[in-house]
Amino acid sequence: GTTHENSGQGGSSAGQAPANCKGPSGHYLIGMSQANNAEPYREQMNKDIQNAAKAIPQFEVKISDAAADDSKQVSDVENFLTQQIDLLIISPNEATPLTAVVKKAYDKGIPVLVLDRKVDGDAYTEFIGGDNVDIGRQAGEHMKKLFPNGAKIAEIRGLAGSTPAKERQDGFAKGIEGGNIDIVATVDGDWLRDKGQAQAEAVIQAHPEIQAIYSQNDPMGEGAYLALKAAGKEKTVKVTGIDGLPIPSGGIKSVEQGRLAATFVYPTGGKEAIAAAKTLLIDCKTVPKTQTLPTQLVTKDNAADVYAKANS
Amino acid sequence: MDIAVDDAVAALVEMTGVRKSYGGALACRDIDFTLRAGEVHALLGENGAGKSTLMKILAGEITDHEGMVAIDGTPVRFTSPVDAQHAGIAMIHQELDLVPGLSVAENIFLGREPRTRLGTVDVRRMYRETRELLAATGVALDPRRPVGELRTGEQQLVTIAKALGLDARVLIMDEPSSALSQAEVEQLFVVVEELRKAGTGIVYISHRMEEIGRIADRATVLRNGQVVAEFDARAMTAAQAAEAMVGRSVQTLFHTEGGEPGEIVLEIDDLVVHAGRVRPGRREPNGITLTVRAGEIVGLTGLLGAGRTELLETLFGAGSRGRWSGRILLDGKPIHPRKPRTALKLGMAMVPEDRRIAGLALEHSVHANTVLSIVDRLAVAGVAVRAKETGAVREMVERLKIKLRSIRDAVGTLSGGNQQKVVFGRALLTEPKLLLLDEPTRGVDIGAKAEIYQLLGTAAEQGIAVLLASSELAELVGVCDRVIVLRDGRSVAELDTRQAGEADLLAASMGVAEPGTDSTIAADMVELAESPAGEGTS
Amino acid sequence: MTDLQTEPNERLETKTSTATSIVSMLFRFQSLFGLVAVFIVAVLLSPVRDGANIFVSSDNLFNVVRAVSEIGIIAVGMTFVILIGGIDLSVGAVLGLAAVGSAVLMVNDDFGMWPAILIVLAAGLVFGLLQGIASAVFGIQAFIVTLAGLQIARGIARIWSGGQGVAIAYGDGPGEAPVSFSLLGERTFNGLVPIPAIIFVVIAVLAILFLRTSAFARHVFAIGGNEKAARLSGVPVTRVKVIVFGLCGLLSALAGVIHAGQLNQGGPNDGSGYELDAIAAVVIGGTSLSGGRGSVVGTVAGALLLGVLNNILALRNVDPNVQLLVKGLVIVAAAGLQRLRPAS
Amino acid sequence: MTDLQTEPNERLETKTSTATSIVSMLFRFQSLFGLVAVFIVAVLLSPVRDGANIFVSSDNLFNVVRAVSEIGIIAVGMTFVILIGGIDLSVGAVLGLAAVGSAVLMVNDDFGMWPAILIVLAAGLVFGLLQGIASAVFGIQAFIVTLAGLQIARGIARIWSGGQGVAIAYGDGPGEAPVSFSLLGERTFNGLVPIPAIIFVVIAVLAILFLRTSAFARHVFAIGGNEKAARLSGVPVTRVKVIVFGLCGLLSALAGVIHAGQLNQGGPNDGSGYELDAIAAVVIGGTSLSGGRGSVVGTVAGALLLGVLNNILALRNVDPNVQLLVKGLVIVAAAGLQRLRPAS
Ligand SMILES: Nc1ncnc2c1ncn2[C@@H]1O[C@H](COP(=O)(O)OP(=O)(O)OP(=O)(O)O)[C@@H](O)[C@H]1O
Ligand SMILES: Nc1ncnc2c1ncn2[C@@H]1O[C@H](COP(=O)(O)OP(=O)(O)OP(=O)(O)O)[C@@H](O)[C@H]1O
Ligand SMILES: [Mg+2]
Ligand SMILES: [Mg+2]
Repeated sequence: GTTHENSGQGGSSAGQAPANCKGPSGHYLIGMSQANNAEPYREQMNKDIQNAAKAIPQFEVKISDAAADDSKQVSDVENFLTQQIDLLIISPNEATPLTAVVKKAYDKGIPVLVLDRKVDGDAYTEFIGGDNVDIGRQAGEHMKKLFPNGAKIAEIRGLAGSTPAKERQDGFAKGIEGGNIDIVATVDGDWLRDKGQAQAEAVIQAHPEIQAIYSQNDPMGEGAYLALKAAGKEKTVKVTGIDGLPIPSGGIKSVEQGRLAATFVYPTGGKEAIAAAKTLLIDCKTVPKTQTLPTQLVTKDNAADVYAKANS
Repeated sequence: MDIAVDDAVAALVEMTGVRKSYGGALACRDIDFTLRAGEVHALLGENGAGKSTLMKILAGEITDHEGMVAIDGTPVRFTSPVDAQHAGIAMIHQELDLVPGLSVAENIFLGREPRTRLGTVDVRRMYRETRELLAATGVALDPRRPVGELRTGEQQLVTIAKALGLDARVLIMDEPSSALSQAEVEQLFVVVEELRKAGTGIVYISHRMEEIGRIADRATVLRNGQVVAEFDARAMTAAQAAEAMVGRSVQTLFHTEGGEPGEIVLEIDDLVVHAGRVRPGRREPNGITLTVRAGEIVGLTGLLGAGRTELLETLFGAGSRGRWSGRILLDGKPIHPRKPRTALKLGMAMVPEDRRIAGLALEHSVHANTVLSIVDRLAVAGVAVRAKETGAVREMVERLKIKLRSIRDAVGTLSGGNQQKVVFGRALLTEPKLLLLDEPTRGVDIGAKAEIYQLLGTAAEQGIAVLLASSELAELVGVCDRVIVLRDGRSVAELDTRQAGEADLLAASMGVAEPGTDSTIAADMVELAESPAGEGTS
Repeated sequence: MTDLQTEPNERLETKTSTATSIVSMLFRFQSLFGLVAVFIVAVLLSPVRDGANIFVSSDNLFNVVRAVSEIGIIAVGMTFVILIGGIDLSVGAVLGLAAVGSAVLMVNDDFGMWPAILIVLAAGLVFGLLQGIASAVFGIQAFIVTLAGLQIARGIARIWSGGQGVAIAYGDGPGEAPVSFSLLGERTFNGLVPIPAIIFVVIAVLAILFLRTSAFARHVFAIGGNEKAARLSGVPVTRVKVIVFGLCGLLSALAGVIHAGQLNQGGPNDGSGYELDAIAAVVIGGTSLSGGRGSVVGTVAGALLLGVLNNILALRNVDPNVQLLVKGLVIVAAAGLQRLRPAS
Repeated sequence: MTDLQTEPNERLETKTSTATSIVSMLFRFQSLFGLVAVFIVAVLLSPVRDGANIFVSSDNLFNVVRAVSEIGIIAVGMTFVILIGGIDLSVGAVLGLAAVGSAVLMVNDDFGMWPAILIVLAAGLVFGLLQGIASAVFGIQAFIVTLAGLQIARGIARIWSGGQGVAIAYGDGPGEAPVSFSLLGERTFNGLVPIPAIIFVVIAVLAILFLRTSAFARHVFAIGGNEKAARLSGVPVTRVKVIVFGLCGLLSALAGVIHAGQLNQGGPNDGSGYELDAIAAVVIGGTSLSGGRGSVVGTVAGALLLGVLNNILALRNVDPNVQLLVKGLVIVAAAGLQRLRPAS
């Protein structure tokens, strides 16, 4: 295609619309490079994007799955470029490794929307996502609220070596500062239900005194709940999770049904991404460089409404 | 019965007080053994007597032995086969140890590849020298052919060439002729003769008495890992040797007259197999006509690669896939077995040619290997009944006089001959009406042979029809009622053993009046020379 | 003279028989060495509270068995596959497929529990049989067939589930699974013994008996020992192989059903990587990857060893990264222990 | 008379020899069949823009080669391991370890580029040698040794990296890596040919020549074909095995360096699952997992096949879940193609 070659920073700096904006008359191929479909949260992100895009006839969205491999995701983007997509949505597996190829796309004049995890530098059009550190912090503060005069708790981490696992841990640590919340055990659940269950079983044996479990995502929290149930402690020990996906197997339902004491919605940004794409390509307007999505505390009281609203 | 030996010639090899035990079982007990330059020293003994073990010690393969080994009077202690090779000792193994994927040349030079200045393998030189070596052994194979597609006999010739390539001063030949038929054996003897003249010391192990008589100077007999006799091989008679080996006089080697033949069990009428894919070196049946009657032992003879094995494989449903023409009738009913299982159901049983490749799971027990064909039959509602099995196995061990410590032992620990008996026993346990035997006595000692022949006799008397492929003419003449001669996969003649002798069989196989003349052996080699080139590795 | 010959012989016989009997004694329990060793270490390292050793508490031990039950069941099937000289990398994916299947059938398609379970098990069986056919009939190496099978099973599972774990709610309304299915997550004998553990033990015992006594098992060993010889001896090699792969698929599917029942959800990515744990369990149990030699007893021991290892590392809450190191080393050591056997 | 005998004989021989010569002709290119087939299909299915076939555009083809370069390099090492009848499951983890290593050494420890690279490659070599010793000297099955090696390498990588991907910034200040290292991510010949692709091709060519001409290679084949025979012929079996595992570790580490250079980061989980892709490439290339038979040419073809497959599926925007299915089927089919060879 000839449209992009000389458009330089076309997709770029706030103030001017992207060069490849063809207005409502155009037809747009949008490439969505997903880091790993195997994660429920990311699968949900894909769904949100597809649903939102359905409402806009000019949009055709193609989704690729990098299966948690940076190299594969680089190739996925390269292949999108080969197809000369009009806009790139990417949810990077890791920040730095994807920076270069994202910049390549951006420099070609293709607007780039980065979801969930920022790439380095500013060679992208807009970042849309939640803040894992902040969510971790709120989870910590909620824990303080649950136990005003302190408690012994266990933490179940996500996959070692993955960024959110680190961020949610650091954030939580900040959050519980001051209130004497004591983390007596930290184990890895690799984001998985069964792993979370087995690990929690061991923790319960080693530390029967724990009063709560902070799980870095809902599935591991569900696993922990099963372990507690088996030990007859599900009533006494509180489990909090993160993600709060508005699906039957998601955290909001778990809270509603009383398995999780609370969860924190980690927004996928799917809807917002399509909205931004519309603004850029159809309305030919600009978008803010960063859109941080607020999280939401989900407890038994508001679970039903949150679920309903999310699926409306 | 020892004979005075002139000590004029210094001993090239001197082994004294050699002991070797396998897990408590002594394979060699204080053996003294000498080999002189320029002599062919035959090593005789029953299966399991310790011949191979003794020689493996000499060849540096077995290192955990007691006793002394001296070369030219100086004691040595080899730590590896290579070690021994440097000392000028080469061994041709009883079990062919070649790499199927590598070419003939690569096998012959394995471990000592000639290098170019660049350090790469000097292929040209390798091929040249290989051709020379093969020529010496009287076989003209294409050096580039993968050994995997050679026939057993050809493979044996390759191992011989490989050993010659080391031009050793001591050459150990552990049953070098077991897979060769007469013509190749003749050529082998020519080679041995040349080496002897050149002053090489040769240890020759064989269970074929007539060979010993022809080429050996001295013969040492082992029994239960001990030296029990030493003969002047030229003066020695087969009977003497046999008695020394077995410890008692061995009666009639061959079961002579079979009972009156009964109904026709097997009838083959102009059988031709058009293999689906051409496999180099295979000689598919290409016009076979023969009959075998109940109670009859019919022999199959032919030169190396005449197609005996392929015929038996085809009958047993183990041959190449492909179209057939002609007919096979079993008890008058046309059959076309496509897998051995059906063949067995039809009442056939087979003793395959290469026990290690096609016969046995060497790591498994004698028990497991022996009953394998009848586990179904002995099982009740799918549950194997150990008692019944053990009974059956024990009976076979008795009948075949298999030398072992326990039927729980891995069959791989038995001596070659005894392994062969296990395969034989498995076939007999299926109570077949037609028995297909491919070199059933390969590597089996005379005592055991006699027993096997007896078994064949009794089997025949019980009305079992036997089809016996053998490279040992004496065996065929002795055991069979009739012998079918195969050439290039065709049945070209049928001889009655009451009139015909070994010479006639050999002549018929080679298709000439005069047996063993150079011209025909040459012709035979030409044929092998023409065998197609295969594809190298990598 | 004859006496002289036989006499030393006699002595030998007796001598050897005692020697071998001792060796074979060792043999009989060798596959347990590793487990015993790790178990003892676990007891020693276990944290102790008010005088009670946490590791050996019945609760904890049952947790261990529960945790390995799925891997264990798969490993039993894997043992047969490895005994015939094959390997099955698809087991984890088949588990995921089965888990999704049971969830979708009961929740979305309102099947009863038993119909759902039967359909899923049948699917696993068929999947295994197909892989068996590809490898036994068409002679494609099992490793590659089942590697492909892995991807195919995952693909189907994801498509079938729509990519998300399918939650299982219990009740008898529409969209709810029969309550009885949730039993798989329960414990009997006043909440002590987990159901999955019981199923695992039953399967294991059956498999052990089957491998010891059946004629089929003899064929399995024979094929692994020397396939050509087995064929010439009338063993229906192809059929046996296909059946064995089918069996492995069936057991993987069973593990998947249990998985769904335990976690109240069927996720398309459940069971990722289980294949390696299962194979490790089999090898640690002394079964040779080249086929023909091994036992289910060993496999069970191997699975328990891995379970105990994970458990004690978690009880001591060892740094997860260090855990990886430890596991690796223990696996090699355990496999090494099996090598002590004289054979080959 | 003699004529009469030889005459029919001749006919037969010639008949077979022509037949076999054709067969062997096919042989020579068989390992490429799969690649050629997939390539043709890709060309046919490729989307076309302004009359130009996207797939065959040089940009795209170089993308394909770049994408497979790491797997390809690993697969070359894997070929040697598999030829001796072994297998190496640790390659992906070693890649990760090497990637982390290069990043940490240059960024945190301010090593120069070459020192860092050499240290990392040495580490990979040693890691491989150790695995070789465990399997060749102590006779533990390679599958289990390298399965453990996988976990150990991952463990070390995570600890070394502090559990996080280590980003590589370029410059000559402290905490910055030499700019020259970033070349690994660049393309030469006016931005057309990716450096990793070049490295891959060079490695492949060297390996092919080495396997064709060296005595060492003969020994490799011999060990895979009949270890006992090799040992009796004086082949230093143990040494060759250990070296081969070392070589595979070395090449995996090299792939890791390239990985870090391409992605400007060393992540402890990088390369997860690469082992299976590499093995698939080797087998698709016609190398037998039972050892003794195969070629590097085939392996390269196998790696490219996988690359082309991924690429065309992406260009056609096939649904990722369906992609899994397709890949599985193609892999089996490709492996099946290799079976056409008469041998065995
Ligand atoms: N690897 C082994 N392990 C245990 N026992 C063995 C082993 N090899 C041989 N034996 C035993 O040592 C004895 C001698 O075996 P050996 O092979 O030397 O006999 P042989 O004279 O060569 O017999 P044959 O004529 O059948 O080849 C036999 O009893 C055999 O069972
Ligand atoms: N290219 C090949 N591929 C597979 N098997 C082969 C090939 N060539 C020969 N064989 C098999 O090798 C075995 C050995 O051939 P063999 O040693 O029996 O020749 P022979 O016995 O001297 O002659 P005959 O064919 O008359 O028995 C036979 O089973 C034969 O079918
Ligand atoms: Mg012998
Ligand atoms: Mg034959």
